[in-house]
Order: sequence, then C-alpha cells, then structure tokens
Amino acid sequence: MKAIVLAFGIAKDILGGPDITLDFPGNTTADLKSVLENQFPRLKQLRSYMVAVNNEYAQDCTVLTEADEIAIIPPVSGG
Amino acid sequence: MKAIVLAFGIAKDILGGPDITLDFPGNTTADLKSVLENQFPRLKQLRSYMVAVNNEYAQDCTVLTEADEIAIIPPVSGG
Amino acid sequence: MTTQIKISDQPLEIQSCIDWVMTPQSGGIDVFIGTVRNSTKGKKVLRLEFEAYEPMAIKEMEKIAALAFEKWPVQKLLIHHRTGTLEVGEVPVVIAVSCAHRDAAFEACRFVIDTLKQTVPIWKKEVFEDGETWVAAHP
Amino acid sequence: MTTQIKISDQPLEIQSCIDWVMTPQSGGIDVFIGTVRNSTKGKKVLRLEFEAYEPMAIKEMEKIAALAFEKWPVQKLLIHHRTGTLEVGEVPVVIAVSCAHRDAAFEACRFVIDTLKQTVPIWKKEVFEDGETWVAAHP
Repeated sequence: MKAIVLAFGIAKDILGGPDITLDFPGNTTADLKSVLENQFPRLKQLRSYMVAVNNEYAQDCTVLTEADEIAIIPPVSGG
Repeated sequence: MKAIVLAFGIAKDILGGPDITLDFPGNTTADLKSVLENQFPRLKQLRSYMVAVNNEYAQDCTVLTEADEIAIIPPVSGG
Repeated sequence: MTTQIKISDQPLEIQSCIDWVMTPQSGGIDVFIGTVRNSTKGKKVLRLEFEAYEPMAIKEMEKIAALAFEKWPVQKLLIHHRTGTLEVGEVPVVIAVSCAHRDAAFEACRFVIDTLKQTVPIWKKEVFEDGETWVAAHP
Repeated sequence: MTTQIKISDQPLEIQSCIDWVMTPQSGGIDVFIGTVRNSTKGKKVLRLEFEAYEPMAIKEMEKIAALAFEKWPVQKLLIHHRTGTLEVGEVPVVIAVSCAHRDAAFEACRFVIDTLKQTVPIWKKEVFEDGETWVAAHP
C-alpha cells in the first residue's frame, strides 16, 4: 500500500523531513515498520518508537488504509 | 509563681481574653495546666492543648519562670 | 536566602511567590494554594477568620522548612500564610518549592503543608449562617 | 467545562491558569510548573526546543485528564504546554488541579505530569554549546 508517514522529533531528522511517502508491501503497522527500518536503520537505534494511526497509538497488527493519518512517534520527552 | 498566660483561638474565648495573669502553686507546665483546667474546665473538653514557653512547645515537666512568654495552644488549624 | 516565610493580613500574591522560588537551576516547581471553600461537611461557610501566634508560627514554619531542606534537594522554599477575615475563594496559604527534579518538589511541598497543619500555631474559625466554630478544637 | 488543555507557542500565563481552576468549592489547588534548567547531567544547557504532534498530543492529554477525574474527586484540571524555543527559566508546562481536599489535588497533579511525560507526543531537544540532543531518544 501507499502511505504518507509523518515524522516528529528525532524521527524527522532520521527520515529527512516532516513526512515521507512510502509504497510498501502489506498493510499492517508491522509491515510499515519493517520497510521503514530497512530504509532508515537509525530507527532501530532509538530506545523505542511507536506508530500512531489517526492520533492513536497503534499495535503491530493494526491494519492501515490510505486514508489514515500515520505518524512515527519516537520516545516522547515533553513536560 | 505568677505568670501571664497568652491565649489564642478557642482558648482566648475560654479564658475570656488574649491574656490572663495567674498566681499558682508550683512552677512547671503541669502545675500551670492543673490550675488552668480547674479555673477553666472547658479546656478539658478540647481535643487537646499544648503550652508554649518562649515560642516552643513545652513538656509537662518544663520549669517556668516569671520572665517566660507562656501561651496556651489549642489544636491548630492553619493552612 | 533560600527560604521565605511570611504571615500577612494582606492578600497573598501567588505569581510573586512563584517568581521568588524559580532559579536557573530549577526544573520543577510545585505550588500548593489553599483556598476558602464555600462549605464544610455540607454546611454553607460564609467566611473564615485566621488568627496566628505570629512569632511562634514563624519559628515553627522555619523548622518545617529546615526539615524539608534536610529531607529533599530543595532549591528554594516559600511559605506565606494569611491572617484575618477571608471570604470564599480567598487564599489562606501558598507554599512553593523549587527543585532540580519534580519528585522532590512534590514531596517537599506536601510535607510542608501536612506538617504546617499539625504544628504551626495558626487557628481558623469557620463562620456559618447560624454560628461559628474553631476548626479541630473539639474531638 | 472542567478541563482546559492547550498547546501554545506563546509564554504560559501561570496566574490565569490558577485563576481558571479555582472554584468556590475548592479547598486546595496543586500546581506543577516545569521550568527550563540551565544544565543537565552537569552540562550547560543554552535552550530547549519543543515540538508537538498537536492533535494527538491534545487527545492524549484529554485521556490523562479523563483518567484523573475517574481516579480522584477533581474539580477542575488544566494542562498548558509550550512549544518552540524556550530559554533557561521559561516554562514548558503548567498543570493545575483544584479539589475540595488537598490530598487528591497533589496526587492527581503528580499523576498528570508523570503520565504526560510517558504518553503525550511532545519532544524536547536540548541545545548545548557544542551540539544538541533529542531527550530520551536513545537508550
């Protein structure tokens, strides 16, 4: 599937901008992460990171659609 | 001994004013309390009360002198 | 000075309290603000009247502050207490604590207000429509 | 409304935050104020830069507020978070909680800041003299 992926914090640095468009096989969060980590290995050096779908933290099994707002959430540090 | 006793909060109501002069036998806090409770039995209805000598909480055995600043401290309720 | 303790019959100025505790080394400030509630045990409160044995109250608050500095890495600590007549919504007490990290700020602030309510010679009278009571005086 | 949540690139106004949570039913207000510290792990910090995924951050803060209302008898709860560049001494976050009694105010306030730091998509970059780091990004 094709997805626009938003990136914040250090993920923006790693992906080289606030969003990228990805074309990847499969349609789950796990599929997306696998492609992202392959293309941007520095993601794997993070303490952890989550994927958010429509402003909610997603599970690896969450199924994505092209209409979803998808974002990479590196470790948060607000407050 | 002779002492001026300051009173605050409900103790001021019980003693009828912000201070009284007492002449009592003995010279300890316990002696003072015994005379006070005799003269003002409503003191015994309080949850508790302390005597302060020179701005410090006193023990029953604390010896008083006429130069001391003596105060009755009913249960505190600041804040 | 790292401690500021004050008893006053004038309205407490919360923003100045906070400004005073803030330092370039601070990462977290916890502030407790007591406010006059309009009811107690379901009964309408018209106002509160606070009375302090001032020199002793200051001394006891200084002891509490010293203990807080011993127990936690506190940077600055402020205790301001009102006296006199306070209407609903007015502020009897402000406690502000600055620390490098927030845990110590929360813990020290709570320790100060909890201990103040146990040891500092200040008294509060609740005035109702049909009478008045010195708080905590009787069992 | 009993909850006010805001993300803003303008300086947070602490006094208005406190005024907003105060109600005639309140007996105690606890306020946590985060401040930019001039050093971290012994290293001089020049400034912090905060970035938020705003719609999701608002949503997560709303969840935290809802949880606080479930867990404690909270009257009003406010969370304001700054974004953009903040100098030493500036305020990234203000959390204010009003309750009838102080224990709930302290506990709810601490819960909100602790949980905010775990779940709300806001990121902080520390800028040093010789570089910069996204806080908590790496193990």
